[in-house]
Amino acid sequence: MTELTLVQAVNRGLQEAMRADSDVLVLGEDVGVNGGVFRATEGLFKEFGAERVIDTPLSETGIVGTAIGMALYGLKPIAEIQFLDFIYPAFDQIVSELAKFRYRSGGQYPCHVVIRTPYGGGIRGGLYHSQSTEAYFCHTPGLKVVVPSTPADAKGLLLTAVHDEDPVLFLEPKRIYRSVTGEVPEGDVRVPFGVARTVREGTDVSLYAYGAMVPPTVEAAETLAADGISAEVIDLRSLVPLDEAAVIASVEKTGRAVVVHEAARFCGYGGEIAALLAEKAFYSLKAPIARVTGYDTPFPYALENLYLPNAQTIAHAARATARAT
Amino acid sequence: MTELTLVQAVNRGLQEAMRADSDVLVLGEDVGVNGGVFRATEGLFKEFGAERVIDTPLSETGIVGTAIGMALYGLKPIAEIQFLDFIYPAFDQIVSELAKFRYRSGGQYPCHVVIRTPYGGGIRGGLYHSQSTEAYFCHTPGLKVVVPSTPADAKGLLLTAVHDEDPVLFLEPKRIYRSVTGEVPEGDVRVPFGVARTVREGTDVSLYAYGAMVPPTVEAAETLAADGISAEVIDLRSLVPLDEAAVIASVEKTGRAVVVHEAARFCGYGGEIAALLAEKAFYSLKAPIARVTGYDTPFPYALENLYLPNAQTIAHAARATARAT
Amino acid sequence: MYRYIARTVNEDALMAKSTAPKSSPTAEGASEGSLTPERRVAAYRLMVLARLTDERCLVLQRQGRIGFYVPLQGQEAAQVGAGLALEPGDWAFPAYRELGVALTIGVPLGSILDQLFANSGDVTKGRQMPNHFGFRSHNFVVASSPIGTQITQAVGAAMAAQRRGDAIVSIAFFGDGATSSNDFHAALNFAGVFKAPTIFFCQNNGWAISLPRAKQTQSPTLAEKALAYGFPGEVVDGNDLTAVYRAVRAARARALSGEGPTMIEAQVYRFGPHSTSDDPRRYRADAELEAAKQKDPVVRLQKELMAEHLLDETADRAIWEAAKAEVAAALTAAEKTAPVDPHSFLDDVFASPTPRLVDERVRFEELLRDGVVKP
Amino acid sequence: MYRYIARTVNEDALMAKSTAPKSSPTAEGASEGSLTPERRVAAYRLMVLARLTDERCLVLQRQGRIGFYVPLQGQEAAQVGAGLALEPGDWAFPAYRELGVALTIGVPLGSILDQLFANSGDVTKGRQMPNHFGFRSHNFVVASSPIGTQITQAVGAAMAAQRRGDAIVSIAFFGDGATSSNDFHAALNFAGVFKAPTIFFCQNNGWAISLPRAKQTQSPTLAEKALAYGFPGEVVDGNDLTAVYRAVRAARARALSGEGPTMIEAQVYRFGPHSTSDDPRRYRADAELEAAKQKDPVVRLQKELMAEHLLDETADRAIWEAAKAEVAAALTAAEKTAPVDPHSFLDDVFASPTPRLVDERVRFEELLRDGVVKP
Ligand SMILES: Cc1ncc(C[n+]2csc(CCOP(=O)(O)OP(=O)(O)O)c2C)c(N)n1
Ligand SMILES: Cc1ncc(C[n+]2csc(CCOP(=O)(O)OP(=O)(O)O)c2C)c(N)n1
Ligand SMILES: [Mg+2]
Ligand SMILES: [Mg+2]
Repeated sequence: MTELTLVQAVNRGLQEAMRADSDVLVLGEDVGVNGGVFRATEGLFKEFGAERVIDTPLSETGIVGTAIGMALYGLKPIAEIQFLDFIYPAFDQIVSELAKFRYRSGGQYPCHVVIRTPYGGGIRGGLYHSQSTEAYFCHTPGLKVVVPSTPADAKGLLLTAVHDEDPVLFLEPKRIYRSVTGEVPEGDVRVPFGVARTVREGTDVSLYAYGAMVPPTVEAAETLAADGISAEVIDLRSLVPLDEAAVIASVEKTGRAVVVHEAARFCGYGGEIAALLAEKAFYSLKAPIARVTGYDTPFPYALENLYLPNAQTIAHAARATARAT
Repeated sequence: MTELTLVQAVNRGLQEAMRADSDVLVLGEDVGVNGGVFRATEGLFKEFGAERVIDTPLSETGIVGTAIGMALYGLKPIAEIQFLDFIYPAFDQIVSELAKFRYRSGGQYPCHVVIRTPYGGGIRGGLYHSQSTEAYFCHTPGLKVVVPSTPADAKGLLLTAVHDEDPVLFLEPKRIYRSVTGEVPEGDVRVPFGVARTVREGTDVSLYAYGAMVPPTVEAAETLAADGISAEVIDLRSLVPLDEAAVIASVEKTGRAVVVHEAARFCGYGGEIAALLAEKAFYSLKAPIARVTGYDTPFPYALENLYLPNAQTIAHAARATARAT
Repeated sequence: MYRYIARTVNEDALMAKSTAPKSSPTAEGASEGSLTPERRVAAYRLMVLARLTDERCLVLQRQGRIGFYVPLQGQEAAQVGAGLALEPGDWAFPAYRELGVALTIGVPLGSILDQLFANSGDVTKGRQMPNHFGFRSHNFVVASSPIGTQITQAVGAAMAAQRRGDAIVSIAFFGDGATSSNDFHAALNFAGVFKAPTIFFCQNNGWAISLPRAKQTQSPTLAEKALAYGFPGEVVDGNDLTAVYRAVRAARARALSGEGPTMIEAQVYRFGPHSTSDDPRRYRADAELEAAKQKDPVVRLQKELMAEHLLDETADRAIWEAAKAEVAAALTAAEKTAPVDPHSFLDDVFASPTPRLVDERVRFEELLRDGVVKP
Repeated sequence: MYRYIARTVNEDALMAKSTAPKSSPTAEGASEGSLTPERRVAAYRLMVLARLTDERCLVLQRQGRIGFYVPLQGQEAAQVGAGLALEPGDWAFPAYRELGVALTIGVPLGSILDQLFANSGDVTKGRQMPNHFGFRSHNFVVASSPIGTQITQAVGAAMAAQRRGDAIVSIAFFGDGATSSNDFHAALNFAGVFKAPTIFFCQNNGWAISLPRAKQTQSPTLAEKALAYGFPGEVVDGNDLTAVYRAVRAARARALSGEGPTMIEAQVYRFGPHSTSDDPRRYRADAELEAAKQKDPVVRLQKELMAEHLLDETADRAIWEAAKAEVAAALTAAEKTAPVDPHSFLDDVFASPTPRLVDERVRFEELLRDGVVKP
């Protein structure tokens, strides 16, 4: 066990995976000599060389397209997209190719690429260094999507991603890259996909969150506790595959649900959680399902603190949900 | 009034708009001499010439990127993307640029581009000529998204799109391009955005659909009527802005809801409708909200008839919903 | 430092450093560049087989026996020539028109027809439209519809081979229209930077559906686009089997020697419609087609072989008859093959199904059982 | 038809058809190519102002007074030279580093600082990160972060101007790294095909963050990539104000005459970090920077003007002092300007708010009123 920041845990996960298997390589913009703009690939170039830590030209199409070719050939490429906001030049390769290779080849061509990318707001990054568009990818059959909120999960989910046989989008909450620290096990300790993490148990209302929204959601739960409201906090962390059983079980206990995410609300991931509950936990529900999310606007720069959910807005909605009759 | 097919109505809409305003132009692949692969632009090249009906190179990036530049300059470009499945090379221009220009320029640069594109299955088009990924665009603040299901709406919504001040994604249900005919008013008769169409009134269950799913949903309602179940069918048609009032009002009456779409279920548009109802019509709901959708797989070729919702599967789900206690 | 570049209109400059002789059917000698008489006759057989398969498939589609078809007529020499130049272990990244390449590298005709019929013999399990072939057995990577995407993937595979130390190349097949795609740019740029052992094989058949070559780009040739990425491009007469073969062999040797990629523009002509959904009379002149047909690659090779006494009329007739019989037999077999399993559309989304997919299968089974959906 | 293209290593061939003389500071005459002494001194003033603004902003960022900053030092001559060559009515599509262009075409320094401070004077309403300027008043289209997107848009605007019959050009500003982007390819291809009156102005500052020019692409120059799209590209010394001006004027004349686009590669060097988030010591040698600083474009013009007696030390000192005062005054004003209205982030999504956005505003007002969120 070592105390690490979240971004350090990502770095250790990469190092671990690359040491264990020479087929694992990293490619992307500024990942080599520079160690990544957030330093997630720090030290890897030195240890593994330019053949396995590949600085690419400025083309996300090229990064993901060549990563797919490498994966088809049998390597295990980990592509870094510098910001989720810049993934769109690769969107065609991701949704049309990566997600569909196994299926459309009748299982002949698995295509195991891990795409790592920092996402989310709160770093004064404005429209193009802050977005959370996980719903696009979650709506794309054939992709797995995971989001750690702790250093241990960052490393553990990343190792699972690298060893998975399917394409994985690994979203890193850059806002808490350095602000969250925690114990991280040494070695190849993996966190399975498809299993949510109950951060805090509670009986009155279920709060679902992931990534950088987990800390303020926990903070909100603490505030609520002071008001006598017992909130359960579920860190979804594996968005696809989703731990539906855990999502449903919590509401079966509490009868009330609040879904939290940074992304715009309309057609966001929270809609799926709400729809799932409205279908499969309907008879347990005692109150309207609330969503605390970004607004349905592009991501603003100067006023991002007003745009983003925080402990206060989450607690506010959760209180209303817990008390609704 | 003239009896037209849906694709003819699109064609008339384009012609009408181009005759009325010389700033309106059309660009895309095979739209000129060839009249479009579905013939939606038939005759326009002859009438308006190569300057206003522009055959472009094979680059959706180029099509949408140049259309944005034209719109910024003051023209009213209508870009055709040959199939929605091929829009992804333009995805960066659409989500990063088109959707955000007005906002990020502080209102200085409205960016009014209409993107027309055929979408949906049922034509034996396989993975890449069948998809329904409207949810990606609906989750992108700054874009409007509309889907006609009748010839009159095709022309009327298209004319509204061309005269709107915001970017509009105009999705054409290619499966019913020719199979659905109807009366279409002559001239500049517009159908407003943000207003759902009640296709059939009912009291027992609300069926929400759009595009090519409207005809089987209506057929399902007819089957249900024979069983003594009165189904209301709402054609959402304007996905963004959504007629939330109409969506909610229907469930306030029926207490039961079924959402139908071709797209994969997970994080699909149906999730938003369900979430909206679970939040704002919660106390009216008498049964779990059902979704009848495509499966969470890529779109198959040989077995598309098993993949797609049809009148039977819709009726089946609606019956269960109407009878749930 | 002020300099002005004007190569664009200077065709001579293009050829200044030509490293290969003008093609001539008799120029043989260098073993890399030569095809033995036997292989040329074998190539002719393949071209005839491709031609006859194509003719038959167009009819099958009109009869509604297959759902769609993309013809390759006019491109037989380019495809067979390129296919012959590959070695086992090389990876091909085709588009949808490469039936002739598949045949050449040894994919059985029956497997091809199974894909066109999307039956239970189809190794891609009926998941894709006809012509989107994929045969892992032959390193013939499954084609997709979005134009250009395979080009970048081919570069990635080549980089992987390079890293593994495998002495193979990847070859990306694409059309003239695809040179306008994002992936063309990304792929050639990456290949140049990483010296990937990739061959960019562009079949310029004159058209991207209804858009003629001249309206796709202003560069005089497509091949010279390679220069923008720091490696050579070459124009080759795609109706000339030997010229195509030789160009691909040279590119292959270059790639394996570590010098990097090459782009080859094989100039051909699409005799048929873009696909069975297309009507070329709307946009192209009959005269253009007629002129192109004068250079029919199958006829050309037939004449060459006859002139060289490698073929006579009897042998030729036998080749056509044998091919016809092969197509007929394969067709009968494909039509007899059972349809694809109705449950199979739920497989292969992931290596193993997620709980959500397990649920969906249960739901689907119930619908089947209750007769709500019918296979 | 078998030809082999090998221009790539042939620098001479590149220059074969050079239509312009090698640059020389004294080569004047052709009115299009000449800058009057007065304009050169004015240009120097702008370059000094840009330099001082830049230095000040780097400090402001370190002090936490602005959130982020993208420096332009080393690129002043390229930006001012290009800006001077434009005419009112021309449309500029900048990236994030084009502060110097904005100043040159007349954007007040105060407006620029308001954007950097994202205050209520910012015409983009505090919606974007610093340096993502947009001034409709000056046809300076609002910059975005995704690399390359503005290049295609510039082509569209030029096509629109062409269609309207407006005698203007569009100019796209982008870096060396952006030549690898999808939009570069699409934009140049469309511009070539449609003969769009666009100038592709690439400031090759040697780096795309940490990736040196040599690793971005294998083509010897970036300018020659234009040839792949059928129009000329030109390399120009970006430290030479006159050379840049002349190249842009020539490209502008060519565009207006209907001959189509031109690409210009202005070779400069990025003196500073990529942005205030970057630490170039991690990836680049001090020596390289020092060598580049020997060619400092501001010093170069200063020396030229002095040698030509268009400037003496007193006048020079006055220019620097005046610029310093201007920056200080503008800064004071910007810092005094009120912050952006807290409700404003909900505006301008659409021309008028949808019901959903009206609802969200109501919800937001309630949160504000109840003290749940605090501006
Ligand atoms: C990204 C994308 N855009 C549009 C299409 C529709 N489309 C299919 S084939 C084709 C033309 C391709 O032309 P070319 O590359 O020359 O290949 P050819 O068909 O001539 O072999 C087009 C536009 C597509 N498949 N993918
Ligand atoms: C599509 C995209 N990918 C990645 C980035 C991150 N990024 C910002 S600037 C930059 C380098 C740009 O280099 P260049 O085009 O040479 O411009 P310069 O910064 O040198 O002026 C990168 C990779 C981005 N903004 N957009
Ligand atoms: Mg073609
Ligand atoms: Mg640069």
